[in-house]
Amino acid sequence: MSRLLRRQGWVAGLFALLVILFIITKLIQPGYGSGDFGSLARAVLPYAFAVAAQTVVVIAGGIDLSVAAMMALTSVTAASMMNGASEEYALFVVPFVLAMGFVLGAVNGILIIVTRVPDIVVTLAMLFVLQGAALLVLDAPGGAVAEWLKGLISGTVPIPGLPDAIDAWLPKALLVLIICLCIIWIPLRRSKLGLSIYAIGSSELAAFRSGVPVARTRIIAYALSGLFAAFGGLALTMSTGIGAPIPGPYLLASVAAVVLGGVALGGGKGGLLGPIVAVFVLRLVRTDLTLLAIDPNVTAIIEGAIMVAVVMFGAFITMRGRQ
Amino acid sequence: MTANPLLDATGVAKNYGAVAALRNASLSVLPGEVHALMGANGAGKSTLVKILTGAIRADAGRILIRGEARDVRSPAAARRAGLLPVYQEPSLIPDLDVLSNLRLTGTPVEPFRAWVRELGIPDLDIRDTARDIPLAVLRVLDLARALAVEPDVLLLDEMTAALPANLAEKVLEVVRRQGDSGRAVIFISHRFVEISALCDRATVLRDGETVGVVDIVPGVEEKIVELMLGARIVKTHVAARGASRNAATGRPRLGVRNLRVGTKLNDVSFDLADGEVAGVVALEGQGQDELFSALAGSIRPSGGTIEVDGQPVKFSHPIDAIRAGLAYVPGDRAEALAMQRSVRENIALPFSAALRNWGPINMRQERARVVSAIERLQIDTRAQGEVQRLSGGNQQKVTIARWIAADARTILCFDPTRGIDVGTKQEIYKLLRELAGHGKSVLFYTSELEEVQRVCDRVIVIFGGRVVDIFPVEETDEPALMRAAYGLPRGAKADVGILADPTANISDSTTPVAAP
Amino acid sequence: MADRPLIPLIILLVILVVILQVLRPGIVNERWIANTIKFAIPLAILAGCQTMTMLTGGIDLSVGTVATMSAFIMATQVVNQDPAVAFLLAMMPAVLIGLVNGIGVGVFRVHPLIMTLGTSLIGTGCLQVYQRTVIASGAKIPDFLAWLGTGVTYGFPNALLLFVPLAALIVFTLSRTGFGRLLYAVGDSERATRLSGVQYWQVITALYVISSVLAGVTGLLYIGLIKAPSLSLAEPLVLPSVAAAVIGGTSIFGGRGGYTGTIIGALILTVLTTLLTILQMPEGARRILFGLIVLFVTAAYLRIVEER
Amino acid sequence: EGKYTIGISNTVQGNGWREEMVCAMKAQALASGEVTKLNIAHRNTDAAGQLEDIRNLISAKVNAIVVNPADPAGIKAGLEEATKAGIVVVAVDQAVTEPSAYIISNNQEQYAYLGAKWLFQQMGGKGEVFYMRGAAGASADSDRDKGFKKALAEFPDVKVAQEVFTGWQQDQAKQQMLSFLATGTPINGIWTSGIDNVIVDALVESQAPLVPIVGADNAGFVGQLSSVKDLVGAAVTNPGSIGGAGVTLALQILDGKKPAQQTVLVEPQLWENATEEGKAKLKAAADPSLSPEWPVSISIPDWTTYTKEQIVACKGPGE
Ligand SMILES: Nc1ncnc2c1ncn2[C@@H]1O[C@H](COP(=O)(O)OP(=O)(O)OP(=O)(O)O)[C@@H](O)[C@H]1O
Ligand SMILES: Nc1ncnc2c1ncn2[C@@H]1O[C@H](COP(=O)(O)OP(=O)(O)OP(=O)(O)O)[C@@H](O)[C@H]1O
Ligand SMILES: O[C@@H]1[C@@H](O)[C@H](O)OC[C@H]1O
Ligand SMILES: [Mg+2]
Ligand SMILES: [Mg+2]
Repeated sequence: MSRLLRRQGWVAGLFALLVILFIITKLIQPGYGSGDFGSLARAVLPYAFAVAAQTVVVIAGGIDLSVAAMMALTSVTAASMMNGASEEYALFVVPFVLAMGFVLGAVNGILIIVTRVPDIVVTLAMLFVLQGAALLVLDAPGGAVAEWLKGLISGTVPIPGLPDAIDAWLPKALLVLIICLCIIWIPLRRSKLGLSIYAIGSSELAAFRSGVPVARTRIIAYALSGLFAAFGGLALTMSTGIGAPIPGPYLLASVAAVVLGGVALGGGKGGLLGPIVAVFVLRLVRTDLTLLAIDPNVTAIIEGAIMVAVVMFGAFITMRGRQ
Repeated sequence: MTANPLLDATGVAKNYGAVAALRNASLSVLPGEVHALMGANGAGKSTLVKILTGAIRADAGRILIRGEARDVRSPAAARRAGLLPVYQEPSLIPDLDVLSNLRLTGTPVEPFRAWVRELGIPDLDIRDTARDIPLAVLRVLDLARALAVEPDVLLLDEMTAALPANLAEKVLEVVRRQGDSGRAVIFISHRFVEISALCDRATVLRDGETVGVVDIVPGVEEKIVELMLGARIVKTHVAARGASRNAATGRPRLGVRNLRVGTKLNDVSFDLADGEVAGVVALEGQGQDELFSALAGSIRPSGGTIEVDGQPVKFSHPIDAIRAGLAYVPGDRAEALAMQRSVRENIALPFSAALRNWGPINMRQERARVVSAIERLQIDTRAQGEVQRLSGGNQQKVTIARWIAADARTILCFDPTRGIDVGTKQEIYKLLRELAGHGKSVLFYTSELEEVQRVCDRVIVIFGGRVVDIFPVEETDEPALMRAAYGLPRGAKADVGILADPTANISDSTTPVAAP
Repeated sequence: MADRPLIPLIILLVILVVILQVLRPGIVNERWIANTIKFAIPLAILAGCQTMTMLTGGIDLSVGTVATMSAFIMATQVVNQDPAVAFLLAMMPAVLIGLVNGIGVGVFRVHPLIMTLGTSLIGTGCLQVYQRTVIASGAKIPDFLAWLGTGVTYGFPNALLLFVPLAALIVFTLSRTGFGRLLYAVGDSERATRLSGVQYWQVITALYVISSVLAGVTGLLYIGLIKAPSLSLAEPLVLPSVAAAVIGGTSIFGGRGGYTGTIIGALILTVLTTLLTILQMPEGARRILFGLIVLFVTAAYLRIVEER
Repeated sequence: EGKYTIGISNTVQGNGWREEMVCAMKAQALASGEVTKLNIAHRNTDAAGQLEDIRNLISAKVNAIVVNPADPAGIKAGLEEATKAGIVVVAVDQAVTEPSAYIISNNQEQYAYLGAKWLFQQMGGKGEVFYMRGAAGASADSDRDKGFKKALAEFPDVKVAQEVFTGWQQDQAKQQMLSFLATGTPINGIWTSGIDNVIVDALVESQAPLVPIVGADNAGFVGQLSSVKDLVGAAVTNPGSIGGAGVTLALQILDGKKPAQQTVLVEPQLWENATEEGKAKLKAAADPSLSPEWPVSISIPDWTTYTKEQIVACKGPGE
């Protein structure tokens, strides 16, 4: 128990912070209800996938600067493929776009291995390439999305046996998020591959000596990052109904949430839960500031300051750890 | 033991750039045998283990496993071939718990647990994260993990070095039984007690080459020492010390009192006088790295004091040490040099360090100082545009020239002749003596014992993080230094029996030795 | 040594100009040259920031925000303030952001890329909030800045009056001052400099402040050129500034490079942009090309360094 | 003694037109006396960001939301949720596709058609035009594109030399103009989506030939049309004060006075400097006291009630 607390202490603290924020929200806006929580869940969705994408590579000891660009590219690809197409066609588009994210992510990893250029430079270069590709797919926001996909993240699902009062607090967007992340993350976490990802992030040398295929594992970590980013791109298209070629603020947000979520930028440590809770925290801060009618640019300052402070704090901790 | 060898390696070579870690190593291990692999620090033992277990690739050589040529390309392949190593450094993934580490390597959990108990750790929680486990226990876990898969050949690289006596004993027991059950163990250790208690035969490496295979019989230790040291054993003093020996007069230039650094350095005290070269003698990892780093201001001591000219000083950055006149020349030249910069910039680097010197450089003055240092050390400047194009020896000279140019009063030289040719070595010896002649003081660690006699006035022997002896250089010869370095009392001359004496402080349980 | 790639770079520049002249005969005239130089100058100064930070193995992505802030603050403050006061106010955020960057990178050891992205996020937020407060007072471009930014005298852009001394100063700093030496040495091997007594945080903090101040000056020059204060004025110059430094032969890993190459790099990019516009290359393709160039050049330099 | 809270969402910041729009909203809210508080989400963002802003405004339980949409399709779901939550939704300046929302805007298709047609006539019905659009994805931009294309179809000999999105940002537009000039491509006219005075500056500063140019009724451009030598051009009206009208419309609906149609269009006018009559109009409209990026039409008859001082002061209720 004590070990669980020690290990999950950071996440527990974040949860507590989230609860406090919810209480504050309720105080500012006594009418804050299940519908508003649904809005929060939908706002969280693309950020959560972005941060999942970042988390995998950071755990593997890397960083991915192309997350937001990957989301933009997958988003415009999905939106332009579905434009004017039938509802059923989307059944093909979704796996196609996910596979595309996976493959392009793997390209990131392969380039890092083959060129031996540091990950930060490779993914920066890929940021431009993916952005450019997104602009070639759609030079302006547009496209369309199948209705059933939109429906997938709006409203709630009636869960038999659950009273409506509880059910109302389970927005579909949240369920989609949980299902998509769990389907990939839980088996991964339990598999040898998952262990290998932690292992190369923790100590590449020890991992190699333990028989971990380091290069292959690194490529797969980037591929998974691409896959999560593709989920994020799809989530964007599902919530807006269009694809936008200019990347949103997801790169910085993902780094901020990763660090805030207790994943060390050095690799090997942390999980997915912390960063996801961190995303909820950051989004709820924005909601609260809007409820208080504070200039949204102040929110940008606060988000930036949280990020810089947390990254500095994280760097400070790593520095102390190294000494 | 006429069986075919389980493992047979011949002609193994490995180069790291200019450094030849292995030149021509061979090793043949029979079933049921515990085979010692011996050699001085840097002889290539670990490198050979890494090659045999696929952790690095050899440049040349042939490896037969059960008589078949095998190309072991990765640790996983070695494992499949039945070769399991316990490397000199712990190999568990620091951020994973023990159980996950087992899963990662496909190690069966129950046998592992059994071995851990057997090895004297009854209460291991396999949910503990490796990072939180003490080093000694980690070493045991590494071993248990290897044993759990019942390897044909177990390779143990300084397995017992970090263990307290009780755990070491268990390990020796277990290893012995491995041999008895028909498997083979390759056992690396600097402790002769362990070798004679445990091993059947020993292969001795010197400078990357196999120089002998001996059966372990009483009295063989002297022979092994001989093999390990080679021709050097008979060297006598050559040092031409003309300088004044005023170590006893006046305040010492540098005083070290009860210095402690973490667990690596315990209670070290000594003095260094102006005009003196003091040699530090120690096996690898006895705390000398920490001592030099602390004196250089690179790490902060956890206790004790450092005095310069009688004044206590506290260093929080190398600049503090430099201001106090202590200049550090690290053993690894890559650590000291900006490889892509010119010889001149590297030598002049300390000039610009202080804020007030950030402005325009007086090029003429700088040039004069740099040129004079270059001439003094006779640095070959044909490729001076980038230090990385210099030969190793010349690079080493640049690291020293910097402090000659800066006119440092005390130079802390850590193994400055590593990988350097004989001629250059002579120049460096001469230079150090000259410095002493000009009243400078030098603290000099070398991994080549012979140099101590050539250069030093006094010898400071460190073992297990403590100063075990200090004596004038005249009172010693190389075998005596060797013994001293191994923590054996002086005076116990060539009495081989003592090498096997289990009561000697070699296995003192408080001694954390030979960490990587 | 830093200028080794200079000759091939100049050749590349000349080739690009020749292609341009072939595609659009007569385009290369005195006016075109003056305009091209005028545009290359702000880019070249920002690329100077990247050159210096990259020499230490860093990067400064906040230069765009800093330049924009100083430009915007200048244009809005000069309406009610003495130009000298407005100038000081305009340079304040530059110093501040540089200081925060320097401390984050030098003391806390945050990766420069993340650090400078973070501060630029905060800076942009602050600027937007500030913009809200000065909406009523309007903006004005001081005549002097307009003269400097857009003016041409005897065929030479007036901006050269600022740029030539500035560039000379940067080149001199890099090659003939203790600080310049330290930038190279720190980027080459931080450990080595530490052992020589260099305090990393001092060098890095000074560096990022200098970089930020240069960015602030660029902002003032650029507002004189564009004459339209906006919230994202210099943002489009940031990534090209990195590219200009990389193309000019400065290694993103530190320790290698120089400013003269960067200047040619900036000219090359300016001419290349013109060329791509003439070729009607779509924006998307341009970005792809840009990314590939950065990756290719970095990988190539890595090979060259390894070969030694 | 107001009774309503109104939420505002806008996604282009730092553009003079949009700033005037927000000031008009504030001034009108104040002048109406019916508004206790404005909750203004005014920042640079995209459809996804605007969606988040709108949903947060819904959570803030505002009575009405006045929105200048980043992308009609992109925020449809949010507007629908607002209506479902009983919030009055008014889109200003640009159309939205959500049927429950009310729209009050300039007739954007007509705006572009008027200007483009005049421009092509000035060009003598032939030649190359530099087409400087607004923000990609915005409906005002796509509506204007329709109007532009309609005019283009009437002049088969007019060709588009190059098409760029300015994002409705002054500095971007100027940079695009300058880099286009650097290519030496000959052009005969320039159509801008309301980012105009900086384009004239760019031509003058680069000593490039002044070709006919169409912009909006922004104070700076209107002034240039009367003062810059040899400049031929036209300003098409596009009042930023439409924001104030949007607030008025929202208040009317809240007070139970729904308009007959969902969409209210303001018809644009064209003021050119090629004829004496046009010059007189320009002179009458000019207002050098305004910021050059602010449209001179700072009020809309029947829709706004604030004074010039009020809109220039840019203060809303409670400020
Ligand atoms: N990665 C490396 N790069 C450069 N040189 C190396 C490397 N690894 C080992 N060496 C060099 O190769 C030589 C042999 O090293 P090795 O570690 O095999 O010695 P050892 O016999 O195990 O010594 P010890 O008893 O100190 O453990 C040494 O000179 C060492 O400095
Ligand atoms: N890439 C290079 N460019 C220019 N000169 C070089 C280059 N590499 C080596 N040299 C010069 O050639 C000479 C021989 O260098 P080399 O490294 O072969 O010496 P070495 O025999 O290995 O000496 P050491 O034992 O000191 O390492 C040196 O003077 C060196 O400065
Ligand atoms: O004309 C433009 C307006 O209609 C648009 O929506 O915002 C910016 C303006 O310049
Ligand atoms: Mg070893
Ligand atoms: Mg050599």
